[in-house]
Amino acid sequence: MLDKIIFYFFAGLAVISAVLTVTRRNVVHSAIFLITALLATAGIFLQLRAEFLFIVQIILYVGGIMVLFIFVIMLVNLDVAVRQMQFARQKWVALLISLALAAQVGLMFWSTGKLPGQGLLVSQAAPVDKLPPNSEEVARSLFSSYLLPFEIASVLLLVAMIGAVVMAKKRT
Amino acid sequence: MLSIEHYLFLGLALFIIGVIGVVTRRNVIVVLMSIELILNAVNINLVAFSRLYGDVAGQVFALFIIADAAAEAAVGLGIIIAFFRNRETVLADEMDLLKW
Amino acid sequence: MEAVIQATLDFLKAYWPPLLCGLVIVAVLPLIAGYIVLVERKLMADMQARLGPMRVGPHGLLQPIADAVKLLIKEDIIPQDADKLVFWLAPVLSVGAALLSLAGLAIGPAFQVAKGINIGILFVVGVSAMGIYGIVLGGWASNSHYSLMGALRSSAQLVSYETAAGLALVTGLLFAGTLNVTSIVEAQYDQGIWFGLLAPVAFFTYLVASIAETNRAPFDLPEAESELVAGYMTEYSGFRWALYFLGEYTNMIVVASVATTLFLGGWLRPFPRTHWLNFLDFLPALFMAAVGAYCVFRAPKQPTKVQSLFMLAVAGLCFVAALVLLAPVILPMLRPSLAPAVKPFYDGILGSFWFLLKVSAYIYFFMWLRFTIPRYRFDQLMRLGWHFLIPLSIINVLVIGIAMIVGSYLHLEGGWLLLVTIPASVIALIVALFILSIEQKSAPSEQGRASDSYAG
Amino acid sequence: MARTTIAENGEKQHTLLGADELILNMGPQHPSTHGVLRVKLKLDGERVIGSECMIGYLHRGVEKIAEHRSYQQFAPYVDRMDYVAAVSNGLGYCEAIEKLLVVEAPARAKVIRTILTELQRIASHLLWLGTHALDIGALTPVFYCFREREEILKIFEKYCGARLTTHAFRIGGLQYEAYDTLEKDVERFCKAFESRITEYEDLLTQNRIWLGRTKNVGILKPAEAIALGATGPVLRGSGVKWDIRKAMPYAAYDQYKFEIPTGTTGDTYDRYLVRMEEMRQSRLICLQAIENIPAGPIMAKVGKVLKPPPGEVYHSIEAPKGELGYYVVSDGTVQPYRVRIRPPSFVNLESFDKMVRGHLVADVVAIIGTLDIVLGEVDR
Repeated sequence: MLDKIIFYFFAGLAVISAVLTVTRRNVVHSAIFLITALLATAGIFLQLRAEFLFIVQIILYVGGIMVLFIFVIMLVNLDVAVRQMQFARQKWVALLISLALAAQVGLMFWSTGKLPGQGLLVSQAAPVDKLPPNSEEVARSLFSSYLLPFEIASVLLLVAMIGAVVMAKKRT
Repeated sequence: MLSIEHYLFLGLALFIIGVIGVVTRRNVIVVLMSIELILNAVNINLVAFSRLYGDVAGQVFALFIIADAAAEAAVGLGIIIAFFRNRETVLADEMDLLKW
Repeated sequence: MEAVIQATLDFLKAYWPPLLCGLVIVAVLPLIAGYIVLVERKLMADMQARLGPMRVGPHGLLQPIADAVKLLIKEDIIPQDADKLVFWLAPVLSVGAALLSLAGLAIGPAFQVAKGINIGILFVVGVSAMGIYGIVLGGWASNSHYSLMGALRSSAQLVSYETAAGLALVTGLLFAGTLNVTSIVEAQYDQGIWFGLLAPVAFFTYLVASIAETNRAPFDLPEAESELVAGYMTEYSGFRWALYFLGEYTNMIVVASVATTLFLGGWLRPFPRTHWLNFLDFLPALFMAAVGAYCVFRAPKQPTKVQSLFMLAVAGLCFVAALVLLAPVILPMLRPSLAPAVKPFYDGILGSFWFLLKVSAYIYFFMWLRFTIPRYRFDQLMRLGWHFLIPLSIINVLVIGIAMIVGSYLHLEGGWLLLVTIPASVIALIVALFILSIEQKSAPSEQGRASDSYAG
Repeated sequence: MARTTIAENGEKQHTLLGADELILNMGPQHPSTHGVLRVKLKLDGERVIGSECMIGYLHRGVEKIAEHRSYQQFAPYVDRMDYVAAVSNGLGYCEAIEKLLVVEAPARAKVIRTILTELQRIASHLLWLGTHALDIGALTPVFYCFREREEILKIFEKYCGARLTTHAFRIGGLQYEAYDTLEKDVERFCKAFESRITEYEDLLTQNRIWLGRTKNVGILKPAEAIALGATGPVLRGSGVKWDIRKAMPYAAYDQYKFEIPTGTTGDTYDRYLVRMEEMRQSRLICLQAIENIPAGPIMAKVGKVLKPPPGEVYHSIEAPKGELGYYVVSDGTVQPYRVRIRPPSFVNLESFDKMVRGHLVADVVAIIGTLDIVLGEVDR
């Protein structure tokens, strides 16, 4: 029961603030609601006992990426932007895409168990305590099975860093 | 843990909201933020499956996605700043030239 | 509905001690922060050949309460063009993040709100880093140029110095091999030496970076009063301002506690495993007794009778504290059979004494620096961070890692590890200074350098 | 910050500010503009690309007041210009009127004037040092400086009863005889001051942060300094050896030996060193002066009502902040026809824009501090 309360609380928070992120006119408000959504997701991670991911979400997403966003929003002028038209006239496209997505996932749920080899493959869930909330487990996996992706990710970050510096640098 | 469908529906909701944001908003910064939402929705699914199967791989992939999001945000915001310096706008539909 | 109530009750039943702890912390912390401010003012006055607050209570001892009352009853001003929601939210975020991060800290082996939290120190660092939103959003919402510049400065500064601080923490964690706060301290007990001694460069880096992270002088640029009036707090007054203030001092406590836990041996006394130093256990009691004796000595010299009585009361409290501190040391000596029963008290009481002593020393160092040296300029601050501290901490992580591998080959343990880590630290320092000197040589000119100070 | 507005017809209009430009209004109520100076800074990020000093918030029309007061009545008004160096202001005014009257103060009066003026110079420089250090972020020197300044103010109080706006001198000499222990007080102060000044230098001179904040900040080349009319430590910091005490000696300065310190690069640090050395030299002058205070009258023969012959005179002295000049025109009546004052702070402030361009906001504060302006004097 407690699990359920926590899940619905965080899920509701995430969805509501996600909606507000997309609909607010003021970009800073959008960013604040996005931060709330990310924090709520972190809560979901914690509820899923992914402690390490929870703190990575907070440190990296909330403490790093979103600070960058807010920093840029402040550098870029706002009081003009608020008065401008905020939404492109693509309502129908958006509706279409989202309906298509929803239909796709709905089909997946619907077909589960009805057609062999289709839908959600729910194999036997692992026992509750199989995955202890353990950052060491993640680290071990990261540095053994996923060493190559890890290295690639670090190269990607390096490239992104250099790219960002080059992009944002003033041409003097 | 709750049944996996709970998490999948949450992920779907966030994903769709993110897509709507990407498609409808004019402000590039908000578009980037919507992309973050989409990535986040994917993370929820990954972590939920990781918990379901008791396999840490899902969490590892979520980590990679976060790293990816960081890279994307850095480059994207760099472009926005460079663009803003030249054109003084952050609206997507005014970015209609390949070169200026 | 019934189920919800049941769940809530279960939750409360399972988690009442941490909840209570949290409540106590939230209730007591403003008072503690107020008294830290008083101590700071007194110390500053002492170093500046004056007296400091003397009017409210004996030696100004009630000054924090008077200040708090003043701030609470002040008019609440919101600038006209401010973003109301964000303006309201920002100080709450600032103080909330600071308070929340306290939950992960362990003052003694028994005193930790979020007990056994697996990500321990990362939780503290990560959550306290969220305090930056309070500063940035507050600066933005005030709709004032000074506030905005303060906010921009602080976000650039925090992001830069967090890197150095994080790498310094990584160096410390290499020795500990765990993120759990309690285990980190236990690892130091097993090694018999503080990690701060094993990795002095990392400790130094963290020290400098933590000053910058808490916006203290000489890195207090976000609120540099002679340049930006009050930086991000310019438009804040009264209670909201007090919240910022509380957040700032709580952050000081947090960084001091992290440094104490990771580098200064947490709640362990100096040289915890050297038995001939066991007499150090008497030190807390002696210290409190000495303070009490001093108060008794000063009491007759007070100008009014009330003040003398007050001093005597303080002395009495000190003596009681001394007795409490003495009991867990003396009892096992008198009756060895009592030793196991007394052990938790011993750890708890003496442990928290040492922990708080170390935290106070750390904070005292912050204050001392503030009174002594001028303020950095923004570009100099960035250069110090990016050209010296970050390379230094990266190299330090590398060489300390190598040193540990070498140490494990040579089967070095405890204090003997110093044989490999000290040369490693020296190497790191030399290399970093070398990089810095190259940097300075290639720097075109003072003025050209400073141009893109936010870009750091 | 760019400011782009959308006009009615949908076209975008760029206002004067380009991208990244920002106007920052510093003052008139700002912790470090030393009073009511208002500086309008044009910023690019944190870099200053233009500045404009707006003065006049403390304007009291001192020069106009002079035309409606008798010569003696006006003397207290000059104390209110540079209110941290009132004695120097008074000295300049008294000597100017004496020149106009063609009288000379007695030798004893001149020596006592010199002692008090040099003490005032130390006091003024101490105030400058304290506030300058405070602007740059050092909290402690200001209290040490005020401790010593207090000693000087006590000497003033004992001498004439006032501490700040002293009105210590009269036209023609002195109103008050030196009190009994004046020499002893000054000697005691000077003896103690030697070690105190070392204390300040210990805190600042070799401090890396202080060096970083002051070196190469606000450079004023000698030619520029002369062209802008800068005087006093600002000029000497640029390496120009010009001191009216040596060039056109007044009071009793021709009797004493002292050095004129000069800087080399003309940056804030040089001006700091110059002022520190000036305090030492002032101390030496005081010590020399108290050794031999000639006996005799303290007041020259001037009438109760001063009626200078028609004519005009310009007299300037080396005030702590630079050349303080009085141009007095007499039409033969009891009131001056015109008094024009050349305040050093006002003229030194001219070089502000030149010094501040290309620096950061934090340097603006350091540069205002190093100019050592007093707004009472700038605005008069």
